[in-house]
Amino acid sequence: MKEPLDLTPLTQSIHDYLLSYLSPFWTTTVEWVIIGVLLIAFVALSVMGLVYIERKVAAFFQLRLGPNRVGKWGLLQTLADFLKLLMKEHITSKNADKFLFNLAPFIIVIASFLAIGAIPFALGLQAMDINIGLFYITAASSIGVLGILIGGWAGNNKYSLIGALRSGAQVVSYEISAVLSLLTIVVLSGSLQLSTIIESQSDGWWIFKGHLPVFIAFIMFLIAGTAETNRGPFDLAEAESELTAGFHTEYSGIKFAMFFLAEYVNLFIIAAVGATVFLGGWMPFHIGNWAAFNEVMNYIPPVIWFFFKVGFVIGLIMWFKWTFPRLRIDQLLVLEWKYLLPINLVNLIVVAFIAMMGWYF
Amino acid sequence: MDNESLKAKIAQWVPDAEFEETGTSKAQLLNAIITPDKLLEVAEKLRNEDGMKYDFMYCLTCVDFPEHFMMVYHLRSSETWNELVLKVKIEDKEKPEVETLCHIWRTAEYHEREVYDLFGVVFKNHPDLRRILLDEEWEGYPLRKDYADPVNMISL
Amino acid sequence: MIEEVETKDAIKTQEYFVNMGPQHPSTHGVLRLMLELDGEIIKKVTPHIGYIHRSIEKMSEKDSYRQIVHLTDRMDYLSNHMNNEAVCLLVENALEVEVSDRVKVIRTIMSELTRLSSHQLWWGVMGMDLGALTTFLYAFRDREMINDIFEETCGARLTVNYNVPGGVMFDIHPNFQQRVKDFIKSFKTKLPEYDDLLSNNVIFRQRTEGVGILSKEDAISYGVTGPTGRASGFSNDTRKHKPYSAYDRVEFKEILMDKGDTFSRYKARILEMWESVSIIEQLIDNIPEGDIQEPSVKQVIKLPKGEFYQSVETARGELGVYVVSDGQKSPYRLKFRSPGFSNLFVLDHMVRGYKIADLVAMMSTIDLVIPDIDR
Amino acid sequence: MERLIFYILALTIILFSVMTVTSRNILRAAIYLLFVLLATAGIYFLLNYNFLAAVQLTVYSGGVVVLIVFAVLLTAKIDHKLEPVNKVKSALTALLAIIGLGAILWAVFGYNFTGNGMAEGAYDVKAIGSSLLSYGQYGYVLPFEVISILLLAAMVGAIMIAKRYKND
Repeated sequence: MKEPLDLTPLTQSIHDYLLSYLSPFWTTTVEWVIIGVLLIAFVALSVMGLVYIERKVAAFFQLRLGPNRVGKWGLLQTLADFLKLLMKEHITSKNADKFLFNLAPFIIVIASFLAIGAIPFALGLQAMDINIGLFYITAASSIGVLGILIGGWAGNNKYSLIGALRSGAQVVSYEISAVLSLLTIVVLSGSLQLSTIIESQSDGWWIFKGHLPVFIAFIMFLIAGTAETNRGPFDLAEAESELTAGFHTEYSGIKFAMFFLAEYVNLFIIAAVGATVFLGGWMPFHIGNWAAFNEVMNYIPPVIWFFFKVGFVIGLIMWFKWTFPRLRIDQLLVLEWKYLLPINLVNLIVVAFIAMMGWYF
Repeated sequence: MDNESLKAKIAQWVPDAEFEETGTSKAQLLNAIITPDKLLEVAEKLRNEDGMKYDFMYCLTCVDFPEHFMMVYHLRSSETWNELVLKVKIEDKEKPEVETLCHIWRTAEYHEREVYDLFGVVFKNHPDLRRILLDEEWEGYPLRKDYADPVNMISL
Repeated sequence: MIEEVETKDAIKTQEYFVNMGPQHPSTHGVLRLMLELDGEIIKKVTPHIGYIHRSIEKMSEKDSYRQIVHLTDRMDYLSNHMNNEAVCLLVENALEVEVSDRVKVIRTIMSELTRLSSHQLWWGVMGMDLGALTTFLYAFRDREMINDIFEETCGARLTVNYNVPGGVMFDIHPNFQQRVKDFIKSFKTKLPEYDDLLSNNVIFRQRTEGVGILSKEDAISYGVTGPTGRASGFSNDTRKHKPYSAYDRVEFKEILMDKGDTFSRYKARILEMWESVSIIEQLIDNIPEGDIQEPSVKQVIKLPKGEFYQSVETARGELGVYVVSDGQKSPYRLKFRSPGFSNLFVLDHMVRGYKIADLVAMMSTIDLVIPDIDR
Repeated sequence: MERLIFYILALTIILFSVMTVTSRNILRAAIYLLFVLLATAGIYFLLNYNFLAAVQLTVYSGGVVVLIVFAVLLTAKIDHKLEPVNKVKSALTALLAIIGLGAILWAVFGYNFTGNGMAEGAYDVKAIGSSLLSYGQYGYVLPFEVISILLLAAMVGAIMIAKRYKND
């Protein structure tokens, strides 16, 4: 049977090559720079891609064509928009708290960059594979809400303030559900390390192996993840029909672009975590003992598998956004505290029982 | 209740009321013209008296005649769809004043503000008598016939 | 700006004011609402209007009756045809002129098409106000067909100016009947789609049901007409009670609801679209022959001395035209009783104690068109 | 390399600690505190205590600071400034802080630290989990449960206080 393409030798050889020329201190430094540049380039490109896809998806749902003028099929539209945002004037209102106002976009972007470092893109292609990877991602992304909170406050605009308060209440509550639904898989695989979680799915993804409880956990994770990224139908923090643009009403130009960037990075992270934990990360799709079929699947490189799954989850989340009306703030909190949280707790106990009895495949 | 008995009833309440019929030959509307001091009493009776129940005021406006202001209240009963036009003749053109009806028909509150804004008729006991369409600083009352705005008005 | 209110349990809570508008996505124009908020809960709403006041009533005192018809397009631009019709009917009634049956039927069909197009736009915007952005384009897809029909027959898509005193401006386009029938056929398949997308959505139901209840008494007292009032059980359909044009020869139901909440107001309009479709279906196949303009109406119209009132049912409610004529070629005083003006001011009464998001939903179900309010 | 990063983190902690207590804008103080906590998490990462570092990030940065900021958003206005502390007070406080620092340094340098023989490196989450819930020797189940009940009591109390004011 063909082994999945392992990228560890590649990274190892780069490391050895650098080490042969430089001292260990400089090797580490150069590696950091390489990883940083690669991640930033990847994020910039993937966000542009995501914005383009989002527009096309929206257009598909709304019987439109979407961007189709700049570049082939409008592919360069997002680049053009990005350049436009880059060149726009930075407007800071007179009564704003300037330090915090300018700090907020950075906090939110840095938080999402911290989290993306631990995402396993393929076998051996992961910036850091720490033993508490999943915990680390949730921890890092929990800082992001601070950016929304202080950004909404510092602009000295009442719409922003309401948006920030809504967002704070929302993200803090839904984080619990997101973490609890992820915990089901931690219980089953017995590890927080992302590479181990993926390894545990080599004979089947958890969503298939774990029966109904894991499927429920996946649904819960999708709902909580959508809410955590402030996307429709949970986009109360922005709610353009109520609060014009919510917490980023006062932002313009590149600072607005950073909020925009962070939103899509967070979307990517949520989808990547969901794909890694529930859908087997870069693991190919296998069916029982169909050897020939499995062999063919193995020929598709892990990176493609990973992005395919991430794309699937992102597609689901976009589907929500473009069909559902928005919830009201009290309904949002009722949904979390009265429905999702109890279901998740019971579900976690059920999964723990299943894991104890070994009733999964 | 037909127009004749309605006329008799109102004449009973307000002996000096004048009556006229307006509209086309197909659709006649009874107009009852009374003085401002009787307005509140008549309005309350029209709203509450059995057999009348003019509970829907569908139009409230004012007309600036050369000698007087005429407040025009179009009333309708939401059950029988009977209609009546109640008019109040305000003789004092310098300081037009009339009682507010906004506690009888809630819709009157905003229509009265509009009349105040455009005609300058002051409604006594109105809870919130401010200009509604124009600026607070606007001078004059544009729908009066003698209103002239030399800067912005294009006269034909 | 911020007012500190001492509450009895000695916790200081701040009530604060938020200006919603005059530039705001969900006020649908230049309406300014001053909200008095306690957190997210609305304590008071003060509407400020007049940002698009064009003194149509004053202008009318200088214009001839034929000119006034054109001004009315610009009031409630979504009920343009019905507004024209109101003035034309008033002039015809005052002159005691009877228009031909053909004109009556054409006017009725056009009015109902206008009502449909207005309700479609409302439906799209309602979804958008609640965060379902897709509805807007679905509604515009269907509205486009009506606009095309208008364009072909009237030469304009929005400000159609199709009615003139004594008839209509042109005869209908030869394609008119076929295109209307095509539209009706396709729209009957699209209306259930509206229900699938929005009316039956769980979130939408949660957001609208039992929210913003307006009782029948309040609806009457506040003079709330149109579907907004009928959702509270206030029977106020001018088409039923004082039929004009061809409404006395068609069968249709007046949609009456009893709950008076946001969802009833929504549902009333959806059902009203079905009624409009049925009215058009009854008339489209038998448009009688006849003059399209009554020859006895002269170019310069002078109304007899007197006072006249004519009301029509627009998409928003009862539009009344009150004219005091002194026998000249222009009215001595003309007053438009616009439905939006009365409907807007019930907002404060309805919304107290609800949240900002509910305010937006209620505002959509009142279906405000700001030029109609300001005139 | 590690030494360099340590110095950067240490400097950040000292700098922002001072800024936290001297800032007159309450929300800025909260944000400076966030930087202190983040740098502390960085030091834990440097020591390979990944679990503790992630806990620091979740509980302090993502939890405590968010709550502080939330409370500030609900109560403070943007132009609200704290009153400046008078000079005698700040001098006294500085003196106390220096004495405290001296005491800690004296204690740290005076104690002869010896290695406990445990292997350096990442600690297993499993080991932390089982010792947290074990009731044998060095088991933490009693403190764990006591703290849980304390937190529950605090939560119920908070809800009761909030409820009572609402009903009045």
